Amino acid sequence: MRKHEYLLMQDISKSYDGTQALRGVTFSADLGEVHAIVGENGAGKSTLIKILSGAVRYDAGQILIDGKPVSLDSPLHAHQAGIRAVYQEFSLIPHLTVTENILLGRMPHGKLRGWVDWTAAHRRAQDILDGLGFTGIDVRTPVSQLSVSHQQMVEIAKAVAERPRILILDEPSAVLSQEELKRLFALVQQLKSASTLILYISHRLNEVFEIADRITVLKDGEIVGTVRPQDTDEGRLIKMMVGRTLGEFYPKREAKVGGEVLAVQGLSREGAFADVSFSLARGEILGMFGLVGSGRTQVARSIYGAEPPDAGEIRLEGKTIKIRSPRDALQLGIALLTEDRKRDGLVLSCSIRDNISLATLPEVTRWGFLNMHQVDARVQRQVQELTIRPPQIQRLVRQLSGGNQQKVVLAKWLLTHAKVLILDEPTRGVDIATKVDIYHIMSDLADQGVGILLISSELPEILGMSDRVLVMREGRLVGEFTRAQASEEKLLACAAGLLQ
Amino acid sequence: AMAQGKVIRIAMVNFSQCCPYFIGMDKAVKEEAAVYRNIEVISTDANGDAEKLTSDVEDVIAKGVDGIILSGAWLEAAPAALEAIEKAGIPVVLVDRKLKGGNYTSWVGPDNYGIGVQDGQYIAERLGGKGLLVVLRGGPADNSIGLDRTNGMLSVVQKTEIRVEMAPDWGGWSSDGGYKLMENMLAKFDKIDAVFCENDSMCLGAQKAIADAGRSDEMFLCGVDGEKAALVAIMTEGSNYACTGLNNSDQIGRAAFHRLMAILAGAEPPKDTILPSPLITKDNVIKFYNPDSVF
Amino acid sequence: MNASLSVQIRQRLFTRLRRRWADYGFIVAFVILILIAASFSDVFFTQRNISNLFRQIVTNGLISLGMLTVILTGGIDLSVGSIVALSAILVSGLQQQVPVPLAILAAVAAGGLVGIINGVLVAHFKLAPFIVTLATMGAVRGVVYVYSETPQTPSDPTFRTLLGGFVGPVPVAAVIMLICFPLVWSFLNRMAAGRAIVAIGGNQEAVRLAGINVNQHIILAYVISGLFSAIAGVLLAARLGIAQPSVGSGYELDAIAACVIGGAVLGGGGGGAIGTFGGVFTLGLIDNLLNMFNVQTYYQQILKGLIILFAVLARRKE
Amino acid sequence: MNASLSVQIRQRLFTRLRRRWADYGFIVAFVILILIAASFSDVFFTQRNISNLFRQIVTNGLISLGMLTVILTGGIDLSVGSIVALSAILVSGLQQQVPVPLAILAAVAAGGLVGIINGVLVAHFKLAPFIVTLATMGAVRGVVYVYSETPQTPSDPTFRTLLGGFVGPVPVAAVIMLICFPLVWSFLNRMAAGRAIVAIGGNQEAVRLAGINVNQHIILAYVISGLFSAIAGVLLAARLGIAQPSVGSGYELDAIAACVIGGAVLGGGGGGAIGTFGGVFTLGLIDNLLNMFNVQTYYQQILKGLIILFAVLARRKE
Ligand SMILES: Nc1ncnc2c1ncn2[C@@H]1O[C@H](COP(=O)(O)OP(=O)(O)OP(=O)(O)O)[C@@H](O)[C@H]1O
Ligand SMILES: Nc1ncnc2c1ncn2[C@@H]1O[C@H](COP(=O)(O)OP(=O)(O)OP(=O)(O)O)[C@@H](O)[C@H]1O
Ligand SMILES: [Mg+2]
Ligand SMILES: [Mg+2]
Repeated sequence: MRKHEYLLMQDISKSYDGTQALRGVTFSADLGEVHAIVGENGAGKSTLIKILSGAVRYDAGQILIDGKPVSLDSPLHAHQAGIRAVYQEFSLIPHLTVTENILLGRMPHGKLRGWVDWTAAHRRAQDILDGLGFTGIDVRTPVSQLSVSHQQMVEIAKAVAERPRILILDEPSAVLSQEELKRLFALVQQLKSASTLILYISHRLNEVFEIADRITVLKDGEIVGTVRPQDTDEGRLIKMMVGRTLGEFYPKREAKVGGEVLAVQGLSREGAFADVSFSLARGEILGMFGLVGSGRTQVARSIYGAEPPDAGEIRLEGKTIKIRSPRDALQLGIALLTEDRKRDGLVLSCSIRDNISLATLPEVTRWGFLNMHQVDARVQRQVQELTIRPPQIQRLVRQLSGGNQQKVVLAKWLLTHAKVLILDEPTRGVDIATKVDIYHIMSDLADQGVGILLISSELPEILGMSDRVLVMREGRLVGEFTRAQASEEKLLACAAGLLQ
Repeated sequence: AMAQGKVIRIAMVNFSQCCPYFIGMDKAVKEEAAVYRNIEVISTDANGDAEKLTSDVEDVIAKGVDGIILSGAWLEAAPAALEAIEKAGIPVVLVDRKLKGGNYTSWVGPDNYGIGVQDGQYIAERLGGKGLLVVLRGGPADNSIGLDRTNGMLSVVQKTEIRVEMAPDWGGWSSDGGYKLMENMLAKFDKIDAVFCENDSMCLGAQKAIADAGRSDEMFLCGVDGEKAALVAIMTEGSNYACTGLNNSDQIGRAAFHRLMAILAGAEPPKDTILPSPLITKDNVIKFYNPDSVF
Repeated sequence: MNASLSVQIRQRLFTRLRRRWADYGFIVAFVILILIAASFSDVFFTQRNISNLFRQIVTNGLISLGMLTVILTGGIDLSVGSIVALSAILVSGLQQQVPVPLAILAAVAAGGLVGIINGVLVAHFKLAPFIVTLATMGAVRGVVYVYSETPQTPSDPTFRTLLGGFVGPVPVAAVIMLICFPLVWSFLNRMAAGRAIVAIGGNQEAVRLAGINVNQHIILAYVISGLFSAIAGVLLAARLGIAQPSVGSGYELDAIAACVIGGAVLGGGGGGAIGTFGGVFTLGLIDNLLNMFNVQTYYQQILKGLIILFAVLARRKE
Repeated sequence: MNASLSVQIRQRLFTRLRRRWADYGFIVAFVILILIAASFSDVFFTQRNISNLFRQIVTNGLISLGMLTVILTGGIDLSVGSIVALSAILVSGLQQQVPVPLAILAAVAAGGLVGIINGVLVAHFKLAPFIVTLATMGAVRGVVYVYSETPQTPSDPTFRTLLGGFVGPVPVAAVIMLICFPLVWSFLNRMAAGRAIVAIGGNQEAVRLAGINVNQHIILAYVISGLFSAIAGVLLAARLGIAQPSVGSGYELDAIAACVIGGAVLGGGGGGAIGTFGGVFTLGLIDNLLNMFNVQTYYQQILKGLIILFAVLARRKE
């Protein structure tokens, strides 16, 4: 054993525009280990790893690699030090191909330096994806045309391609489904045995317990402690993160399922899904499970009028309705929380207040003028209920941590008081404590008679929350399970097409 | 006599300083003023914007000038500016452009219509009353300087059998504009006998276009202004640049300065003074050529 | 505990100050300009000159308000200068046939109409705003010339004295403009439609999914721009006492510059009425000062460029 | 299995066709224009007119190439027109003192220098490209007038005959421009620096995180723009045989229009050399046709606006 660990970050402090994100954090990790970093939203996890990867500069402290102080003041220096990161927010260039995104900055050149050898580049990119077992991605398509999970795989491929010494994964699993997650874990194990240091950030504690060798807990920009998974359990870890124990994870509730509120009959859209029929009752939480690209998001978008379906019928409370735009849907009482918060959910350049109030402006408007007191009161309530931090409603959403951004989107849709609430991956990137809060809110809404369609790739969430589960595969509904029937194995098998 | 130590401030308010013609005028005023130790000239440039011109007039009045020389270039009228000057009770000498709608103290400038007539006569005579004449205009449509010149020329030419073809687009008073218009006209017509341009800059461009098409011997050109480069072109042996009408901005500028000084001294000036604009051809060009002039 | 609280408060104050500085920091650049002006020129602070200054910024002020609204949606409006000419020539020409109020109405409506055309082409046909408004800029200018090749003089004397005149020492046009700024501010900050416009520039898709009719709001923005440009044209005709068909060319650049100096982000995602006023005022001040100091024309252009750079450097964020 | 494969292939072909159509669909709009031209005008297809057409698009073609590069980074360059004037007047003025090649070098270098200034202000000082280049547009124009108020005539006759002349029926300047397009195409598509520039406009932060020096590449883009504008200025001086200090004003709008008609997205994220060539050619063709058909100026402006709209409608993505 060496005397020192490979990576040592000493007394690191960082403040953004008045927010103290990190306060004298000292953190160390060694090669050949998977070191998880956990903590609440806004705890400073992303900030810590961004400092390590040269993406942001720190105010004070020192970083030592292999015992030697290094200056990581640009991404290039970090790359040269063998550090690569998959960031929480996508860092892809939408209109460029998969190949270029993977090989950005190190495209292979031919005989002449500076000239790109495209044939070699595409081959390289394909090889990298194949080597990682990420299939089904055409390297020549622009990444803007990929689904989020495929985009995430491109991100991972980009980071891993160079065989880094330190690989940082900031919530890589948030947009992956089971299948790809397994592939990712296999990859992590493989890198670990090749003595790579992997820093793994996640809000899914089961994952953390599965792959981490050590777990460091951050809270309010400070280290609470580092533990080994075998020395602790979920409850104790949560206590370290949150400062208290959490009550019931998934609220126990007596589903008071009422009459049908939404029904979909033979819904189809060319190239996305076909012949989807199901019904949702008042007070019911209907889970929808499926593998990546199985078409759940597309179904939700069609119901909501974001991309109207080609065929099929939608009934709301027994009446056949025609939805041509999201506006129609909202007016009828259907709301959709979109899956990709940055692309479809948030106006990053606007404040928390603007974002939360955006979908419900007409409710607080008289003669075209907004009642600012009312707006502020409503927004404040949501901010408190969902513990959005920092709780300053004037703050630009761009400056929030990922999880808090997700809460802002959720808050916006909760304000609509819809009869039918479609939640597409609602807890993506949200910390454990808030997740529990959200589950309780969902449960309360259901109790009030709201019909909830919950789309999620997180099996425990689907199983814990749903009264009934639908499974989609390749654009079709392939299974339906009651709460009692559903189990992790069955759902997975069904989604993979192994069960009829 | 003026009191000892008194400084006379005058303003040279320009609508535009785009082109040598107007730059030359501005320079001439400044040069004349520089002879006197106690005369200060404030010069402004409105960049071709009528509103900025009015603002500039307001600004120099606020600065307390004793008199204004106003070069309106292709501006048709500036009632607000003239009214402001009138209200301030100071004299204004208009140069080159006689602005409509509003009172001015005195005007010094050329007779654009007359210059056109002169060119027209030359063209009609040299063509013997027939042939194809191409006309290049500067534009835009509300620019009556160009209109006057063309109409003056047409008043003569239309009495003959000469066929007139106007280029459909404006040349923007510049060589590159003239070049492009001529290029298109050359493509359209196989035989052109003469070219008239509303100013020399456009004609200089057109001359290049004709030369590039290898058709220099086919036609001759007539411009207006007496720009230095045009005089050189006329002087050049075997050149097809035939004539231009002198519109000497230097002379106009100097005359305007002295007119304003006379007014400030209490002289009662004639309302309008037309400066002579002789026709320049290769026979008399040497008289007008001054290698040191700006324009 | 107490110490940390006071630190926190101090920190927060500091943050706020810093943010304000970024937002309005150019005010300093600006106060410096004014101080220089006041100390070197005895004319600058005369009532006459201040009144001039305000009159001179009316046109750009009004156009910039419309431009700001369009820029906030992520667009741009190059047709403003042509709309100024259209409305100026219409209001002058029409008052020979109809009563002045009607002529004004027609002129302003014409501006709104061009706005609708711009808006529909941008919103419904998803064409690039730059190209759409470049095309209408040319087309409208053509229409202006077709309507009248020669300058039009407003025939009604009250038109000029009323709109081109003064209330005490204050120009009427400046009063109108000064009223419009808080109006646009409230529209953008306190009205649902205004908030939607601001959000559209940040993320059009998110706004659409929030159940807001994006196209309608984009059209609205262009109509606002058309209306303000048309009002500017009417006031310009009243001020100058003449409307040339060639007036207003190049005004788009001034307006865009005012917005951007005031913090607007081309492509959407930033900007406001207060900042834009600062931008308009800065540009007007620069012109006024350069005249006051009798800077040589060519050097004026160079200096103006440098001052603009200085002004934006001073308000640079970060 | 087999059937599905063929379906897949067919689908991919179709997608690709559709994409091509969106990218180059305006070629159709364009062929229609040419057909109209050919059938109604007997002059259009004369060698002389075609040669004219190519000569007329040289200036805009070269400037647009630089503009495209800047637009791809998400910027804009308004100073191109002033750079044209600067280089035209320098190359004409300097050749009275130094040999022609040196004069050309100096003129082109001056363009590059302005590009460096623009680039540094945009990249390092994080100022809005619109404001930076608006400021340099004014400042450089001022410098041009300070250098020479009067038009400069290139004194060396070979300068004109060489660069302003013809190779057979083909203008030398057109040849130079036609060479530049594939050059820029390869730069943008085949060279690492070009790809970085394209990427920067899509997501600057991502490029930075990939360890690429973003600032350097932004500066490079502005330098390229400066150089191409300067080359355009040199060729213009050679073609006209005279360089006026006022030349080039308004050229920026033509260049931006050409890029956007050719599919470039202001703010970055789309555009290429082939499309830009289409844009340049379309604009040149419109001008040429309107003149060939002897359309009156005002109607020309209106028609030109409409045709531009038609051209972009034809190439609209969806
Ligand atoms: N660009 C920024 N400007 C201002 N504040 C910021 C910025 N980025 C992050 N912050 C603040 O810094 C703190 C730490 O944020 P960070 O992104 O590191 O949290 P995190 O632990 O990754 O949270 P999450 O789990 O939600 O991703 C938060 O309070 C956040 O609001
Ligand atoms: N913008 C797009 N352009 C092209 N194809 C798309 C686009 N969005 C989705 N798709 C494709 O449509 C199919 C359905 O994707 P969808 O996102 O609905 O799946 P999902 O079940 O929600 O899975 P995920 O877990 O990825 O959200 C996938 O094959 C995906 O690649
Ligand atoms: Mg984070
Ligand atoms: Mg999905």
